Amino acid sequence: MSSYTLRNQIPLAIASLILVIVFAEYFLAMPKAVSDFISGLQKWTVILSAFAMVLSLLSVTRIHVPRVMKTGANMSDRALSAWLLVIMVITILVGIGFDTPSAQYQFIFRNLFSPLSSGVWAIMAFYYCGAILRSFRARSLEATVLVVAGFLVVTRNTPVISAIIPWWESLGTWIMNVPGVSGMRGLVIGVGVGVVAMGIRMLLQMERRPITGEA
Amino acid sequence: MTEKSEKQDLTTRLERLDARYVYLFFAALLIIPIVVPFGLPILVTSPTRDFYDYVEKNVGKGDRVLIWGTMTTGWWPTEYRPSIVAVSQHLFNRGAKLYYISDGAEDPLLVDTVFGMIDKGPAKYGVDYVSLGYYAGGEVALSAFAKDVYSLVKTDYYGTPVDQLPMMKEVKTAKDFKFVMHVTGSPAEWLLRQYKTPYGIDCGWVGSSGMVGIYMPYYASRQVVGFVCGLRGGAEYETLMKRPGIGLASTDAMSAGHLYFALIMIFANIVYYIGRKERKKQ
Amino acid sequence: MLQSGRILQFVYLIVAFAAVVVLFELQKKRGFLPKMRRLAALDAIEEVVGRATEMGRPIHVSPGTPSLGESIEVETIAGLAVTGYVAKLCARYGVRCIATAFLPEMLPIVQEVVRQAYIAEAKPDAYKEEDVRYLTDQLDAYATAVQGIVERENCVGNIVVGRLYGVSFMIFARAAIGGKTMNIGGTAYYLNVPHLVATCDYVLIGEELFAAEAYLTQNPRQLMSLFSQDIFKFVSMGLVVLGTLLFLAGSGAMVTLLKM
Amino acid sequence: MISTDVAIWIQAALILMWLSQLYKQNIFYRFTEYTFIGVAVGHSTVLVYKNVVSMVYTPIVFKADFLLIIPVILGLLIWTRLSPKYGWVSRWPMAVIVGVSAAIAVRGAIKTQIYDQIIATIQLGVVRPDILSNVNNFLIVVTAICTLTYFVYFKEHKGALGTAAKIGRITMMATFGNTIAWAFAGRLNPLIALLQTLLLDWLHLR
Repeated sequence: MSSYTLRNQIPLAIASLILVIVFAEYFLAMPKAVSDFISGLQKWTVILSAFAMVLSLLSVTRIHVPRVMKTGANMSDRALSAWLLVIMVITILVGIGFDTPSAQYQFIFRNLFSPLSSGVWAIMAFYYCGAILRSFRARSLEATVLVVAGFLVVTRNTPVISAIIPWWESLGTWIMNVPGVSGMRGLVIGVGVGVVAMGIRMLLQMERRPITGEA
Repeated sequence: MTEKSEKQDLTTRLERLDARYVYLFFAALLIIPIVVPFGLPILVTSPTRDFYDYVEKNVGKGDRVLIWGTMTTGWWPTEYRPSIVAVSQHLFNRGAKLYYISDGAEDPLLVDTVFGMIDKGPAKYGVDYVSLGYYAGGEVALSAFAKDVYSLVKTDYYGTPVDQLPMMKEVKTAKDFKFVMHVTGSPAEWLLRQYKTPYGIDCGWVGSSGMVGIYMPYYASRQVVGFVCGLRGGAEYETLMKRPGIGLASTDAMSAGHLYFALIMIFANIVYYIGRKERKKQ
Repeated sequence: MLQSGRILQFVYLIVAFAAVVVLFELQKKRGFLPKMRRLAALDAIEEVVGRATEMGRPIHVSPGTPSLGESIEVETIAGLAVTGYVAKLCARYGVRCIATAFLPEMLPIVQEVVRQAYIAEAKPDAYKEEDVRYLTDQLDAYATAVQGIVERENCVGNIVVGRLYGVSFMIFARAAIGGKTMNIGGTAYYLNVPHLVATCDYVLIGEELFAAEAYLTQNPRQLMSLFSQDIFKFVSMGLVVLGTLLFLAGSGAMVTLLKM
Repeated sequence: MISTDVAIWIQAALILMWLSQLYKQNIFYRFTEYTFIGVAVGHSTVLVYKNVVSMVYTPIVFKADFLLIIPVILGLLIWTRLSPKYGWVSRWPMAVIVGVSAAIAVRGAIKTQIYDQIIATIQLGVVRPDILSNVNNFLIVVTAICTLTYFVYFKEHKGALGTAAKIGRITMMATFGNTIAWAFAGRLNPLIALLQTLLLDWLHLR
């Protein structure tokens, strides 16, 4: 077999074939053994992505180890990269050594991961205020609609306002129930059409990029 | 002349206002009601009421309910915790059998905290409720579970093999469940694609606040029985159950934050409007 | 046999497939090729790369954040078209292109896409593997890390097109408030388009994402496939109008048909 | 009284360092950022390890499910990526991942994203006694169609199509305004929780 076949045609054919199989399982009534095999296929991807994790770990070390080693570089950079690697290794060792429900792992998780994970979402509330200050300006008709709709729904969501002025809530609710619904529907149908067309392009091996990297 | 340029300076300065002032006021405004709450009343919305009514009327003793989690810890404390605790409590009260499972990595730990927060009554682990742990694969895992429970689940979260859990003998596929509920902040359609469409099982969502707009169309077309979203949903559910909890404790701060956000919108546009007028004059 | 309840879904798939094949034939035999309208967000990419060339600063690009375990979603595949295009322009103009991959299984794909872009521009040696990075596959940590890269590497452009979730706001927020970086975002997932509207200079909304490949390559086959999307949008509109009229007249025929 | 729990102190310190980014970039903030990423990568690795044990090791060794050896071999092939010469072999397993996940997304889309939405819109075609809901239903049907016209690529947005697309754009903007409002609510709640940790659990201000 030529190297082009091995490198490009076979992987593309595998993807198309899998597409056909999984489609067939959905649309056609099949014997149980076959549909079992196909649900097994779904599990395969989970296993495959586990193997990809090793590559990712290598990527992380490839970025941070040289940074730690680089003499003469910014001291704080070196220390931070070292800390990242250390805490990563500790988490892995504790997680594998003691298992995840253990008190040791829970300590790391509850006290280091959870507060920062909440922190990301919390800090976004601040940045939302900042971004809205910069971008929410009624420059055009469209932008005006955006601002007015946003304002109506935000005030609708304010528990005090709906308690004091009950009818105000109906304005925001109208935005949610009329343009909120119809705009979503138009968007969703459009995306649905796009997704199916994408699937057909993959069947026809026109979307090669995720497999071969080429357009 | 000088007066005019000073005024212009002010508008330009306001237009380019340092965002840090905005942050500072925001923080101050939230801290006050947290320390000194006012205790204002709230309104119950119809999706929450329908969800409650569904559980109250249709879920009875021994009905099997699947609770699939796709949560993130970041959202957990206010987005999911109030509603999932309230809903779980309600389901426990109704005597349903609860199967907790998830594809979000941290979810089993969160489910543990739910068990710690509710009054389980006579319910026993393995007989009336079970935590099946975490399975990567997102929608794929959801669909695999629907097709064949045992192809995905071999042990529960604590490592007990499933054949030692009495309640696991009752389920083989999605058809064995009365009601499926997805606790999620993002992929709304999974449940419909994998449970509602192929098996016709009643579905409901417990979501983050941002999902209300997304869920609305599906609720409007009656594809789901209802949904309970975010802190406010939790507070509403607590009101319906007449059991005040974490949801109702935070509503005042919520009011303050929302008002501030609305004021910023007005402020940004007033400044922009004046600035534009000034520029036009020139 | 076809499963009941899925018959008309199957019909859709077959008709869509046939339509694409017919359009290909039309294009090949008659040279049929309609003109596509402009998409500002995609035009802006060249502007960003140009600015990066002038300033000698890098660009960050990513095909989005498919949900954990959901693996490579179709949207991400569409987003890869933009990633590839950005990498190609960067290779052409000698701009440093920092690409990040969200899921572990995305890393080999993004590496390959960027590498092929450099090869296509005949500069395989300029490709640096350490500039295609895996950061973490926890959504919130990823958004934080991207923001860190954009700020510390002093990126001119921050281009993230593909599946995006609520955290996507964080990917762009600080850059948008600071005003020094040009943000280009795109996602089909309707929930998160607004986050991009609030923070990005240019946004690819919804289905426009699936037009990226055709628009950027102007490949006739891709264009014809996109043309079929137009046709099916009109078909959907027709179904809505017809169905609603029938429903008004008291007949649920269309609903029954679609549920077949 | 201030808390005496070490865990709460660690959390509070991390939160404060994290919030310091609002003022400006600084070393404390970067410390939290690196901690976060380090723990996140470690956590993902642990979960993947657990998955491999429960989905591969246990079934093969204890249940003799030898079919699972195929994905294991495919998985090992992903590692060829590390070799410049044989890197292309990894395309085979990648093709499996891409194929399965795309197929699952596409096959469900026709129903949930196209037909169900069309059906839901059609079912609004009922004349109700109150005029307002009739008007609303009419608006939903019309603006949904207009939103779709915005996505037409191969016909210039002029004339009737232009008007429809314009209405579609406006509808979408109203939709986005709505979602932004909700998204803000979704960010505000975690912030409230965070402040509660700081003010109530740590400082015991109430």
